Amino acid sequence: MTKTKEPGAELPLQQQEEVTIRFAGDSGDGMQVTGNQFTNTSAVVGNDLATLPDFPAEIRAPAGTRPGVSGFQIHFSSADVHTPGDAPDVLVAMNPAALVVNIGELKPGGMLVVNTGSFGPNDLRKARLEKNPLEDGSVDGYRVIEININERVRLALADSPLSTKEVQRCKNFYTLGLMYWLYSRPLKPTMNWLQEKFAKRPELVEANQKALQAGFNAGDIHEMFQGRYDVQACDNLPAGTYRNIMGNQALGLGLLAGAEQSGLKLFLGAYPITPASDLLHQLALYKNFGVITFQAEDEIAAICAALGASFAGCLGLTTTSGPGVALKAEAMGLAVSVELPLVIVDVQRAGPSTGMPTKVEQTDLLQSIFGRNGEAPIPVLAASAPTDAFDCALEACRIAVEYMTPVILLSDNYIANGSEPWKLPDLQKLPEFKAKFRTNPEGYLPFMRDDRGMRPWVVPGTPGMQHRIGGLEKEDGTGNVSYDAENHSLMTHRRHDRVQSVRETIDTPEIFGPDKGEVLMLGWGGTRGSIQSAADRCRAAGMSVANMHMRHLWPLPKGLDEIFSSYKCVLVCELNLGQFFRVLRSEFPQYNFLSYTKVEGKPFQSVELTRHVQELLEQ
Amino acid sequence: MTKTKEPGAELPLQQQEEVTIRFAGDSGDGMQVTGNQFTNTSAVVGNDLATLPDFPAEIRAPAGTRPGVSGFQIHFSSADVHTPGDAPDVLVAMNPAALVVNIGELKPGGMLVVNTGSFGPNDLRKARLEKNPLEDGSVDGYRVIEININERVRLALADSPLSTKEVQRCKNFYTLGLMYWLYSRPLKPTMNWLQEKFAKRPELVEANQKALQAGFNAGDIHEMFQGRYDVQACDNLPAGTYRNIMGNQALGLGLLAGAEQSGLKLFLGAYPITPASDLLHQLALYKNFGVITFQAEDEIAAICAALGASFAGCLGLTTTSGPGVALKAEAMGLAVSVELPLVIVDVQRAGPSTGMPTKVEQTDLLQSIFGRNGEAPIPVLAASAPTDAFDCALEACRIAVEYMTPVILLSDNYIANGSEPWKLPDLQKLPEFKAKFRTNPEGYLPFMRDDRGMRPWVVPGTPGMQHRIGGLEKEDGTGNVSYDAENHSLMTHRRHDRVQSVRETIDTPEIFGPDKGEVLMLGWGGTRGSIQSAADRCRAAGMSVANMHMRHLWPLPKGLDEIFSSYKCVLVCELNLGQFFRVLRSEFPQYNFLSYTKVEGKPFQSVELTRHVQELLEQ
Amino acid sequence: MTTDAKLKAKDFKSDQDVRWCPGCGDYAILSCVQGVMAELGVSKENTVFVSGIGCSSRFPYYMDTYGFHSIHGRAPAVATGIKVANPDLSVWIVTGDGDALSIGGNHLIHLLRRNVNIKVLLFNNEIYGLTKGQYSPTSRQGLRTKATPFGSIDHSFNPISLSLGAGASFVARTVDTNLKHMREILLQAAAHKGTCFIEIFQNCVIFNDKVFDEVADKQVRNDRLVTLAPGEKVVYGSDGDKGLRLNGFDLEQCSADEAMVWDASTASAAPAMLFADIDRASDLPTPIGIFRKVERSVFENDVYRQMDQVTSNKGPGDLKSLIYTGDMWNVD
Amino acid sequence: MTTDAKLKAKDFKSDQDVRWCPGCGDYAILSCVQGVMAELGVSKENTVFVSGIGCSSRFPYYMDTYGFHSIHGRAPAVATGIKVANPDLSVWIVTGDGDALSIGGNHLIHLLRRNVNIKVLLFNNEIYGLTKGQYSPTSRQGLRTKATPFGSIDHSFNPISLSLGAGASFVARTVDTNLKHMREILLQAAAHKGTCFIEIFQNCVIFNDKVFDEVADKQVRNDRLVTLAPGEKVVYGSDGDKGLRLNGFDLEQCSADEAMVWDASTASAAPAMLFADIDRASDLPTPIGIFRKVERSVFENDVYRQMDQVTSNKGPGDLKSLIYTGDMWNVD
Ligand SMILES: Cc1ncc(C[n+]2csc(CCOP(=O)(O)OP(=O)(O)O)c2C)c(N)n1
Ligand SMILES: Cc1ncc(C[n+]2csc(CCOP(=O)(O)OP(=O)(O)O)c2C)c(N)n1
Ligand code: SF4
Ligand code: SF4
Ligand SMILES: [Mg+2]
Ligand SMILES: [Mg+2]
Repeated sequence: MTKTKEPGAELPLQQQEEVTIRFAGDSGDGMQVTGNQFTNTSAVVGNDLATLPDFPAEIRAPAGTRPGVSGFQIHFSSADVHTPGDAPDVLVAMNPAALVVNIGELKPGGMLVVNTGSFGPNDLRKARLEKNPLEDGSVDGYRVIEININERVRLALADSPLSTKEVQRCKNFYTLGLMYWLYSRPLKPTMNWLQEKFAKRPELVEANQKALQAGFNAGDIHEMFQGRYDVQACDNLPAGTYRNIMGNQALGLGLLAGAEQSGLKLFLGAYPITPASDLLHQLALYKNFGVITFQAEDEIAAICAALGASFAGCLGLTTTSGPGVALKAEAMGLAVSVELPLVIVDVQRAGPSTGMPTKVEQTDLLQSIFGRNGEAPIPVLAASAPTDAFDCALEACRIAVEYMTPVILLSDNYIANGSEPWKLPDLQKLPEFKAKFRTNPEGYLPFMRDDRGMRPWVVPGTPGMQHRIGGLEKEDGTGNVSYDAENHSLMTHRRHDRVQSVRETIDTPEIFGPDKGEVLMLGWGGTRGSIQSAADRCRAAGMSVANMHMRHLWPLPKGLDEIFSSYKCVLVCELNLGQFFRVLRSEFPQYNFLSYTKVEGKPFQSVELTRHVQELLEQ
Repeated sequence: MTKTKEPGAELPLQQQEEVTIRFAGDSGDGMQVTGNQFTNTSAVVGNDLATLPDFPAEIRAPAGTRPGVSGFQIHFSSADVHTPGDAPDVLVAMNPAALVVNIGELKPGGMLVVNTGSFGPNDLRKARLEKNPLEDGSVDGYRVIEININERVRLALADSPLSTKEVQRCKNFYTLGLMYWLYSRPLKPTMNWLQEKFAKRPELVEANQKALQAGFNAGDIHEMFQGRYDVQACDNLPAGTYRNIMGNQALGLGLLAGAEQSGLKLFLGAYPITPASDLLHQLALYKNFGVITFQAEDEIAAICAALGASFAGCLGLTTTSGPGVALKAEAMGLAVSVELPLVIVDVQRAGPSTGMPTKVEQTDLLQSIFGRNGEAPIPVLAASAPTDAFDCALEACRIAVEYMTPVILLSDNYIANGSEPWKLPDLQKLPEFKAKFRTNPEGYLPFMRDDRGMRPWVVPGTPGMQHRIGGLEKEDGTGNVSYDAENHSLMTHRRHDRVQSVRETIDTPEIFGPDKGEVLMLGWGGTRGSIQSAADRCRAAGMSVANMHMRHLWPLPKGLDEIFSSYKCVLVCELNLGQFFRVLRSEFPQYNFLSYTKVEGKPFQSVELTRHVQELLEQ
Repeated sequence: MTTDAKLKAKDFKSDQDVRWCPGCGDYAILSCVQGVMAELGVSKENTVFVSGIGCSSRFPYYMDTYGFHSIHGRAPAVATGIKVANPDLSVWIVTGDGDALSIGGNHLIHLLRRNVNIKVLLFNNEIYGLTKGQYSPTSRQGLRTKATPFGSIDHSFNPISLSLGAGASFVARTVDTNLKHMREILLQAAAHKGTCFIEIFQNCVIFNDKVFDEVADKQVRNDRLVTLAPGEKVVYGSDGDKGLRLNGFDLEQCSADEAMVWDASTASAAPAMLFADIDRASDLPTPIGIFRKVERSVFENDVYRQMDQVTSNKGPGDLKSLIYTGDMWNVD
Repeated sequence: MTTDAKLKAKDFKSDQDVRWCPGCGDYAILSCVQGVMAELGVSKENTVFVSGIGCSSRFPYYMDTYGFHSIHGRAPAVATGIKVANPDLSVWIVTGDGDALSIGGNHLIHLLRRNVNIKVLLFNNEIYGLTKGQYSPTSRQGLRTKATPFGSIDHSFNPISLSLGAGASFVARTVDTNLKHMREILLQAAAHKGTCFIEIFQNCVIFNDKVFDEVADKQVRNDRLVTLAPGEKVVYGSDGDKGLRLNGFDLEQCSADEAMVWDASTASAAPAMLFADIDRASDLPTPIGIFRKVERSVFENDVYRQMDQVTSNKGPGDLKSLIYTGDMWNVD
């Protein structure tokens, strides 16, 4: 179906290093599919990239309204990409609501592609607009490309057997075709995908493929575009096999890998909650890996079942978001007390309370470290990007199993739903941490300690080693209930020390930029990309700025003292009111920490960080 | 019944400034009653005092065993008393188990009164003793008074109509009589108490009164005691009317007073848990005050019902201990989000998990400040002594109502069950903080703000002001659900600032001792007495030591900067692994905080604190 | 509660945009409830809608009454606090099958046990709508959802049986496709003193479309639904010619004449249980209507009765005499 | 499960001191359970006792099996994790009326709904023992406790009705004063495939002494208790001369000859409900024995069946092919 002569081939082909496009339309317009296809094709042509979907709030709002707007942003580049891009270079707006909700973020002078077919009076009314923004000056200063996509799709599919409504559903592929033309991408991958996706409905394959091609061909309208662009393959990426992956998916795979590396059966106890539910959905598919997924009646039952499964010899796992973590606090304390492995994944969302379930925030850190009764220490780590979620999940499993402890792994919905190219790991080289069940009754006591301070893991079914565990204080060694004063102190310190000893097997974080200087930008979790970009820019602008990103948030890794002492100030950037800043200040009162925060349910933009650092240095 | 010539009146009467007695026996021996009577009588004669019961673990252990031992310590004095005393001067041991469990803490050279009637082979076996501790050297170094109380009671009540078993139940009053003689206390108050207590069973009144008198008379055995003691009335106490009160009781009265001062109906939603259950029991008695107590199905329902009641215009209250606080975390976030008054009382116990329910610890502080998802700030304060619990409860109610916020009040089971003389408050002078319900619909918006940043409280039933509240993020002003970025930031900061603004109406804590110097001992909660005593001792020994005790733990009061800068170091003493120390360090990194901690399920002894300060100063 | 008796259904509409999916069964229920409120002549300010979290739980936002959109599963507890604090309020709970029966199951059964005078509307769509389609405790065994890609293996709750087991004093069921019946049930519930539990079959067009169609679709419902109306014969069928009657401990079809007369107030809940146990897959029609309606003392009434009693025994509380009591002494 | 078939009751005693109050009904249950374990010939290492918090929940410490004394109310969840993780284990829950029906009510009903093969022993003493005597959800209305100094106003749960409403496949009741009967019930429960719910009337000598005496005391129990035994007539009385039979939807006393034959496996749980609803205060005898026993698919069996099915369809999982999939590209 591909023509031999590319339409518009005579137009100048401009090289660009990097481009950020945002597709925006109604929830029913298929923007997520469009974005994902563009992503995929860009990955296949070898760009580095990062993506960020922006879903509407949970319930489907009426079509055409502002709350119903769905967006997908992709940043692709021939160089390293750290974030899905701050402000888009191109905004595709399928209707007035999509336009008004997003226009504010389009780069000055950026390109705005609008589907004028959806700018009728009715459409404007649904978007609560009194005037047509295309006519009232709202889009001044942008390169506006108006195109009646509704109409063009209708014409392109005039002889299709599909109903009018179904025909209009092909709009997104028309739009995608247009963008493929503009950025010189091949149609093949998407053509194939359509073939597979609608294998059972050939008429849909044909219609969408036609629409895609029609959009591509439409690029040839000289008046519309002044030129085409090309973004070359990225040659910075380390050698390897790649695929594009979303954070939640990578996290799920990492948990599965963690189970394999520990030799344990994975038992997930979960209760659905945005944005963590996808982990349950994904792991539920892995039945042939022996993974058990148990959708419990609530978050408390979920963690308790997982802990029961750990007692019985599984790798217990529970996945949730902030409100669920709050509910699990009591049971986490039990896990601390009985010293069993357990992985708790918190895909953070904006709070407090129900908050904004689809928005990003890093506000569960202090809850994770401190939110339990009694002294109940738990190691806490955070993934920093979609692909890092794989490594962190594996690391969380390692710590849980090697240290007989619950572990909290923080993600957030920016990581969860974002995607980036993943250099697929060499499975031979994954860390090994086979769990050891003790079966020798000789000299066994349930709370005896090995030289690292760990108690032996004996699973029910092991002959001659019956024992009882529970949440009351236990006598050192025997594990019998004990109210003895010195024993309680001993056990409290043992629990504390065991968690602190995780420091022995974690790395000091890497420093990017000068190893001493004015400012060290420090972050954790999903802000890595923005901070990295900002720091790169600062350095490019000649500022004395280094940056580092922390995976292990509790206990803190070794070597920080030396690092912190090398900079005039440490700027802790986080999406909360300064939670890690607080932790660092209390651990290292001698250094000059500064806090930069944002609580808007959105990620940092690297420009705002850059600006802040600049101002800091100018003071 | 009282003889005209006091037995032993010819023995030398020694004046003592202060004495600490510990009564210890089996749970069935009535040691709590004995202790309470001694306390009462001492209060009536005008001593200052402090008491500490030491209950066995929750389930009744078999009679005579070590876990079945019940103790009651009273420290009474003619001078100020800050604690129930470190080591007792006198130990009364009703059986071998009581002896072995407690002897270690008796002061060297202290007096040991033992009931030899319960030192038979069977008794020794129950206490898991192979030898009789009275004979194997265990009691060397103490002044041992052996007396067969079983036998003496039997003889004294030979003509009683009571059964042998019932007769033996009078042992504790015999013992009490003995101690009354030794410390020259009047029998009258206890005689009266017996009269009232057993009004319906005159034979019990008679038997117990006889036993009491017999014990008193028995003091007259010269060989047994070398003299009698007297502890004069304390003339340091400020003028006023006093009664002795336990911490939980004072706290309950404070809550009731808080409801009265706010003009609100008190609604307690509670689920029983040691050591907070007594608050439910107590408030359940106040039905004629319009107090509603609702025993919910669990802690979550308890707080949710209380919050619902607040919405409907009550003062919502929930009382619990650490594991319950963990369960309530999610609902606390909701309370933060909807901005309604709510008082959450946490009578702390030792953790983690179920821990040691009857033992003391201060390990819920960080959970209280930080243990919720999202940025969910809540003011936190802590009572420092049984009588202070009254004032703190009132203060918690004030903050809740004046700032439209949940408030956490920390107590602990040392405060809860301890007692001390209470200078009864002048009810005219209690702070007033009448709640104001808005009823004017004019210009009303559910999340509009007054000049202090508070939203109006409009209760259902108010005409024309219907509105909806909930845990999703709300638009400033209207309170409509909003996912807007800037609005979320605004609201997050508003919530934070509102809680911080509590600082405007709280006092800078008082400093005892020099207003600058080497060491500032700093504590919070139930450790006040021990720290005060220790600081007094240090000062008496010429050390440059001041002390201060903090009631408001979040937000922190103003003026601390000036204070902290006046000492070389601030020694934060707490019964955890350094929780408040962590908070202070992160708030004031510029000062030199040191941490002194203990996690033995027991209060500090002032000697250990003194010793630590001394060592610190010697370094 | 009749201060503004002339209110219309639309007066109960709040100014908020209703944000359910087009075609969602929730719309019908909302408008029925608004109509019933007007019909009952209740005042807006004395009415409170309380909910947990879920699509259905957005309901309070759409009512121009007082409302509390609380947290997942906890509406019964919040509502209990409200009602006990102020018994003059008319308190309604709107909840979903996940909210009420999964995370909130315990609060629900305790509410039913206590018999607080609160009306519970459970929108049962046999799915978690808001979180985009996981199975719920009422989903049919075998249902394929995102969380159960190979079919769910859980047995489901029967909300009617469960509430009977919890001792509920009023138990009913209605469907979003029959607003006339729904209105009837809501009116009866409003009149009942005590907790009313009303299961509403509600269609989720997105994640569990047509799940009740086999019995509730307008085409078949006359033959596949049977209405339990206290004091009336248990008859059904397009021509009203069929009935149900007891045979030992079994139910069997019979002619309308032979049909049993429904008694929702028997001492034991067993008869209601027998009807509750008729599964949608059974040949017998699925019962809607009033399964149970018995008089029991109402929780908040007892709270205040006891309070009055104690007060009349002890006299109104006086803080001063509570504080100034026991062994006191003076220091001058 | 018969590896060490010659174990005696005492082999199931752990080395821990039993710490209940002298005279507590828990002792009798403990020794009965130990006897039954021996009789069943189960191995100690394949048996797990799980509990929440309460006096009764200390039980696992006293059994020389594996044990998990978890947190208040959560034993059903913990036990479900254990059983699903390893179905070869014989898993028993010991819980109290507060633990199981107050804070843990939801987990209990979901366990019963799912039909995990776990045996639940609910020690019902109608009081919170461990926390020193507050009323529980099974306490009789009017009970004066520390938390209800003027009498409780809550209606109580009937644990049997509640579990029937939750769809339990095995529901029974026994008493701590009749160890012969308890043994019988425990043996039957052990043989049943699915969740077994067993309510045990248990006397708390300290906080609720003799509360079951009106029916369970040895003096009266022959006339005040009636045993439901599947397939047998419902007869009672010291001379076994009295019986119960159905009259419409009511139960009535009759002669032993006329007594109905008990069927615990009817399609509907209504008959069991009818018996469950006999209150202790009623003239009719209080039923003990097996209220319900039906076959339903067992949760963990289905878990593994589905796992096997998927595995045989898709082949055993291979991490590498899961990771190396979709649109991949190479960078050299
Ligand atoms: C503590 C907590 N856990 C989980 C969630 C996520 N969540 C929100 S609604 C819901 C289930 C909704 O199902 P249902 O009650 O049936 O309502 P529906 O949407 O079907 O009307 C879940 C799991 C949450 N908001 N809070
Ligand atoms: C989260 C939590 N809430 C409350 C408690 C206090 N608590 C312990 S056991 C118990 C009730 C015990 O009653 P029941 O289950 O009937 O057991 P019994 O002691 O009567 O055998 C309560 C309220 C607790 N340990 N944990
Ligand atoms: S998801 Fe289902 S229940 Fe929720 S609004 Fe849409 S149709 Fe209704
Ligand atoms: S308090 Fe009651 S239930 Fe608990 S051990 Fe004592 S008698 Fe048994
Ligand atoms: Mg639902
Ligand atoms: Mg009980």
